[in-house]
Amino acid sequence: MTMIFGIPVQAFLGQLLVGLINGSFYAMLSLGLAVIFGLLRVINFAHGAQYMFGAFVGYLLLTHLGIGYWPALILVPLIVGVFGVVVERLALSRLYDLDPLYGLLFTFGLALVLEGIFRYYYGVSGNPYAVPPLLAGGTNLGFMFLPNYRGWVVVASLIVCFGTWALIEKTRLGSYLRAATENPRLVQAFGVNVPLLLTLTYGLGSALAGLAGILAAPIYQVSPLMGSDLIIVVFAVVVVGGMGSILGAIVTGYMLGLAEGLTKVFYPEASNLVVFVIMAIVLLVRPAGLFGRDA
Amino acid sequence: MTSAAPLLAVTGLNAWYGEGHALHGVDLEVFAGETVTLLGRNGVGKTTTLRAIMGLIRKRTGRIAFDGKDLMRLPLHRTAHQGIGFVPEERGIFATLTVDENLVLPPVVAQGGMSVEEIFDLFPNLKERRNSPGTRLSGGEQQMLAIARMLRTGVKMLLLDEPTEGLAPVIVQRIGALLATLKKRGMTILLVEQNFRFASRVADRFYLMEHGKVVAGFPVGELPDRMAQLHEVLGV
Amino acid sequence: AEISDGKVKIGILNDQSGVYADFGGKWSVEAAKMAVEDFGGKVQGAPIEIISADHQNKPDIASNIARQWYDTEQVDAIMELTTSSVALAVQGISKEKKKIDIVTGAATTELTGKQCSPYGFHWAYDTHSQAVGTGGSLVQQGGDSWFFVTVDYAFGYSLKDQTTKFVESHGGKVLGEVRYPLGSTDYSSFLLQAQSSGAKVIGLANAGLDTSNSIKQAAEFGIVQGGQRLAALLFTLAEVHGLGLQAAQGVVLTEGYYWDRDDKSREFGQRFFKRTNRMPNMIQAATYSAVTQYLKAIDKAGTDETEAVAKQLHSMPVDDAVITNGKVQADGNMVHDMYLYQVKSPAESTKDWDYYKYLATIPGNEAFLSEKESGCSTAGQ
Amino acid sequence: MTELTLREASAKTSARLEWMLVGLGILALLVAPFLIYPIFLMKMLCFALFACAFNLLLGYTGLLSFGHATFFGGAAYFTAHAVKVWGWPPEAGILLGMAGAALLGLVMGFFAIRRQGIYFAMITLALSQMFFFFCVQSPFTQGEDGIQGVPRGMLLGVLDLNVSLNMYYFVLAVFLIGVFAIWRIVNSPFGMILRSIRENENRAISLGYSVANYKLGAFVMSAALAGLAGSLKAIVFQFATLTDVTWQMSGEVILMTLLGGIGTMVGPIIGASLVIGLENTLATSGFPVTIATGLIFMVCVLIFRRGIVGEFYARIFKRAGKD
Amino acid sequence: MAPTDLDANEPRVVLSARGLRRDFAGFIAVKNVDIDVRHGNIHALIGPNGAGKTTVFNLLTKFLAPTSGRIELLGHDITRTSPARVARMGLVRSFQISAIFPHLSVLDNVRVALQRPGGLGVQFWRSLAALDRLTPRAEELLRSVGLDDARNRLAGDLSYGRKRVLEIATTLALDPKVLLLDEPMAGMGHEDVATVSSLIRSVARDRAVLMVEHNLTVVADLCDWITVMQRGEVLAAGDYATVSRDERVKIAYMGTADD
Ligand SMILES: Nc1ncnc2c1ncn2[C@@H]1O[C@H](COP(=O)(O)OP(=O)(O)OP(=O)(O)O)[C@@H](O)[C@H]1O
Ligand SMILES: Nc1ncnc2c1ncn2[C@@H]1O[C@H](COP(=O)(O)OP(=O)(O)OP(=O)(O)O)[C@@H](O)[C@H]1O
Ligand SMILES: [Mg+2]
Ligand SMILES: [Mg+2]
Repeated sequence: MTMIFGIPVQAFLGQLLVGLINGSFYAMLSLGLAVIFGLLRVINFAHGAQYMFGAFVGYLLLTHLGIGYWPALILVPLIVGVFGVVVERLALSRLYDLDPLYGLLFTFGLALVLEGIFRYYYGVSGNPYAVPPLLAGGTNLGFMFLPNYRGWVVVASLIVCFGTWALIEKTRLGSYLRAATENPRLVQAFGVNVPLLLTLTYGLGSALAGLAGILAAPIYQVSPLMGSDLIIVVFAVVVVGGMGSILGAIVTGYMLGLAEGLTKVFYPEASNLVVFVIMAIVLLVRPAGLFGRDA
Repeated sequence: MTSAAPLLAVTGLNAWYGEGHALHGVDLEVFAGETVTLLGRNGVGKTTTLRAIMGLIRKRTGRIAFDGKDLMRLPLHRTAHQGIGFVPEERGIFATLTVDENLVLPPVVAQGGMSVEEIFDLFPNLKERRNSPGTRLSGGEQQMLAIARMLRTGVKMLLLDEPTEGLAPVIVQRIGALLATLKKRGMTILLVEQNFRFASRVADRFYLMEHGKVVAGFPVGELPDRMAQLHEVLGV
Repeated sequence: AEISDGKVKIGILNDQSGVYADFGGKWSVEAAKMAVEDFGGKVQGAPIEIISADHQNKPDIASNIARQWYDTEQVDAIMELTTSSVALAVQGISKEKKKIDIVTGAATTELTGKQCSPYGFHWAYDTHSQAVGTGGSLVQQGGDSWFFVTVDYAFGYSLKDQTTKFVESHGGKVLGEVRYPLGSTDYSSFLLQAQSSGAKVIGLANAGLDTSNSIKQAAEFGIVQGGQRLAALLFTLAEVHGLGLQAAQGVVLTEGYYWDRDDKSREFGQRFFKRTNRMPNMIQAATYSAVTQYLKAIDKAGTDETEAVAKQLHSMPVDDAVITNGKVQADGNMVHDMYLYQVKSPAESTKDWDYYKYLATIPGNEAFLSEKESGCSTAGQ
Repeated sequence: MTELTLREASAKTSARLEWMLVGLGILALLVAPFLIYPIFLMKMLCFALFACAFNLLLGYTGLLSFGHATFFGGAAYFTAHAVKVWGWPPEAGILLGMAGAALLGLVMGFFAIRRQGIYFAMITLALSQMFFFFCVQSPFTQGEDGIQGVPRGMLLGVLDLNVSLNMYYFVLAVFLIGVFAIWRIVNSPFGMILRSIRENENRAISLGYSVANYKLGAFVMSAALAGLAGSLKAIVFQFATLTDVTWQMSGEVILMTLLGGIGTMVGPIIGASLVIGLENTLATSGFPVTIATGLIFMVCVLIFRRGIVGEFYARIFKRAGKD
Repeated sequence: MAPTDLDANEPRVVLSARGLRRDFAGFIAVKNVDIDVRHGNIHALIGPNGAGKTTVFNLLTKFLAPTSGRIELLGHDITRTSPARVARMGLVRSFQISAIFPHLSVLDNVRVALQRPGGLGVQFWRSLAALDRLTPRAEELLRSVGLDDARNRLAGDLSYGRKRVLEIATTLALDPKVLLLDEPMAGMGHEDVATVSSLIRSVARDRAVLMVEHNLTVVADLCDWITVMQRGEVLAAGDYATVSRDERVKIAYMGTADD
């Protein structure tokens, strides 16, 4: 059998694929964070909680209303997005003129409340969310058994990431967004309702988190804890990527997913540290991040 | 030309940058179809006047009426919809947007704007570069783009801040010709200009600013009589 | 000798809002109240009172509360004590204050080992009993080659090491291990490594959400269908319920109590269900048993004075709806029979909460460390 | 009446007020153990010192660290290990804990001060998470059991800390020394430069100050003092566990400071007492603590940004202005 | 205003740059700039907005790293030196937007600048009283700029013009060899302009001053040498008379509507 670094090439490929799947979640989450940060200058600490919220909304839709996975895929981002819009209107919009740290602290509080509420009502051991029948089972790829659902997650996340990227890079709404990132006052002087744009952006970022949540539900337990540890890793991803570009956030997400996947094979004990170690190295070599512009 | 009420009337306009008091009671009027130039040395408050009219400076007092409507209370993004377009001093071309995207960025606020095709007819070299990032253009092209993108929106009035600044003489001529064309189409223009020679060719009237105030106003015909004063104030 | 302050006050101190809230949580408090009611509400003519607090998994909050309970609120005993850091801290205080504590919610063998207390008792299970139950018995059932997925800290190691000992002593062998960091969310990589090892049994040396997620993802990758068995070394009914049978089917685990085990346990389980709308897991049930036994001991001693009650607790056998063949060793460990179960498939399950298929019984003296092995210094006295 | 004299008047008022409060506070703390449960008081003092140390960084240097649990919990481990395993006397253990925390602060600060604002916060968070994982996996911390049964020992070989009141007055003394040290640092020539850096970093650079070194210095001092608080706590409670190195703990100290008043001397002390008191109360109330904590955060940020002490001063200023 | 005869006894060059260049993401803000600042001179840097004047300041003071080029201060190569170190070597700047410490008193603003020598900046164990010995010098500086009446006020409460004066006073506290002033007169009233002008003139006697200024009257009146920039490059250099006669300068900056 062919070997790479002492392990069979097939296992190696399998692990790469698994890393890519994790990278999909990192990419989707860091993308949402980057979109929000880019325009609002708010580090959305509640991003992890909104991801968890998305998974729970999916679960509740299923158990209480009998709404299954496919409609939930549309409904969940909508609901979480509307939630984001409300949060932005009621609270975040009051904080823009202040030090960005207040945005961070507010969303931190929000994250605690969201997590606390779900913990209180649904406990912590998690709730089941079955893989939709259409995607049940798996495919033998020769080098590994790939659960169909995971294949779908990779595809879906690629679609979402590049869809968002295209939305922002290729459409009129996107050109408002990008222009407003550069010079919000001027764009507003042109007659664009920038405050509304900010609201929608936060909504969009939240919706992305919610979507990641419902995509994650059939893989991970739907649990109030699912977001809080993940978010710190995603922060590190964002620091590594830098806040320069949407594409940067996406690419870094996938890259670090792969790096983590490889660590899980060669030195699994450190797989939770690898992202942080990469972060430290990047900070030393390129303080603005891989894709970031000088602040 | 000066019979009806002015399209833009500014009275007693004060403005501050933080604690720096930049405008000390500016009064001026611009009538429909006119081209009016604000003259003055660096730092007297010409740019500030335009920015205050647009609402880009929050800390302001006084009255600004446009087309009979009070602009003081409008939120920033509603001002443009009254029919005013702003071409800032630093041009405000967006680096992350292509020429095309820059061009269509400002929303259309009224009927009667030019189509993209018409604009490209007017600025053939922009058409050539329509897919390059906005800030890759030369300074002159950027200036044209900054003016061009306001033409699409159907505004009645343009506020132009030093459109010839840093531009080679040939381009300055082209811009002069453009302003003449716009004027023929009935556009009202409030121009801020350091380049006195250029201003004297395009303007119908002048206001002279000093220390955050308008100190004189006169039509182009009086120019020869005013040269002494201008010499003193502008050093020209 | 009589009842101090005219009443018996038992404090249930556990995690009610944090990561272990499902383990015991509010339900343990409910179980304790049931025990008091079943006992008649009075012991030796004195009223019995249950109070509870949420220690939020913080040992300092727990110690603070424990001290305050003992010093100013006349609490006579503290029970449940989820998570080992809290249990050890409170056991230390109880020892210092000469008060009784009965741990049902923590797994560490330290409680009845080096850090044992003459007044401290460990009721439901510990890492050793889990290891013996699942490790030893599964080998006898034919699962003789193992691969471990171990969470990378002391708890994981001790589960894995103790299990290894029993696997090997029963003639099985361990083919390998992958250690992963606590709080990982994706286990597919580790499971793939386990899968390709070809071991018959994959031992999950972890707990809580980690275990749930590994089982769920193992199902996704078709590991159980592929013929390997999953042995969850610390997993309870509440979590099986949370996971659902679809994902959990086939998992092998050890519990000290299962509601559908016999008539007595069924009767208790159903009464508990009526009050809480859920079946008790082994921790909640053990809290019921611990409270009951404590009250019995007071009754027998005729006083709630610590030494006397502890003496009774050490000498009385435990046999109730929850525990079978229980007896308390000198180190405070209550040894009793443990049971090996396999999670049913959805098809095998015929009613609500019908989750387990019985595989084997592990007698108490095998399941738990003897007092000589425990390393407890007071045990020898 | 000019604005100047008003301000002077209110500055004097607030200085006098502060001294009066300090006097009263010390007095209250001296008699407190006879009225309030001592272990609770000691815990409060430890956290108050922790919050003050944190405030040294946030309030007076303008740096929001999301990783201060590392120093608090890390020092607790070092002290507990030294005292329990190596048999060191408590005072030596505490000094070791402080030194260890300072060293951790040096490493974390080295990376973090390369970025500003929210990046700084995110980097400290990530690095402290690394330290958390280290503590989980490293054998010397004893995993989730924690280092238990740390002996309190004899202070300087003479004072038996197992006596509750002895322990209390020792904690009080250390607390007062710690807070005095912070007060001294803030009101020192060095503190002056820190303030000027916070007010206008570029200007400070142009005056020739190596801003990065000053920030790092402040970071290390804050870390060492946070460590002092953590070490003390390890001796008081006789254990060191993972709880104190989690990121939730870092969040908690932010909450204490924010609630009490960022950049005030007394604020963090009051904030810490409130949060600790609240946690205790909620423990038996059945209301989930995280929700309460989160709500306080949100309310503070939205309408109560100056914190309790900050708002209090603002009131006083206003009143002084009216007279 | 008679142009001084510079060729006769040319004072020594204290700050010089050769081939200075700075790119911003593909955009060249400053290119091929040579500049020499001489002891005892007041040197003006003028040019249209966006010409790169502030960028040149940032490069000279090392707030920005040059993409290429070489900078020398008092004979030392400082191309790779940190900004704080450059300041300690005697090159001190002011900022375009007034740079003071708004919540410190006027006196403290000056004392912060005086604190660094003697290690008074790092002493975290001493009380603020340690700074008292700086007070006389600080007061002297404040007196020299006419701010002594405001010593106890918060700097943020000063009027715009007086803030700039304060900023110059703190700058002088460092006793710099070279002083870089970015638009020192911006936002000042007539009276303040006169005060600051004479202040600058008096401090320039034994040091070099490089200033960006839009007010041509001030420039004509005050400056010994003028460098005109346009679009990142030096367009012309010379004394006011020479420069103001230069056609290119007229076109680019002063305007050409002559007579
Ligand atoms: N963003 C700002 N912050 C503070 N002060 C400013 C700002 N912009 C301009 N000023 C000041 O306000 C005054 C008026 O400036 P303004 O830009 O309006 O002058 P101008 O007449 O347009 O000059 P120029 O010919 O140089 O463009 C000047 O003193 C200037 O220094
Ligand atoms: N950090 C930066 N990133 C990108 N471009 C920059 C940056 N700083 C300056 N520039 C650009 O460099 C050019 C020169 O700017 P600079 O501020 O030096 O001009 P200036 O001559 O000082 O103008 P003003 O008189 O308006 O102050 C401008 O086009 C500006 O947009
Ligand atoms: Mg201007
Ligand atoms: Mg400038």
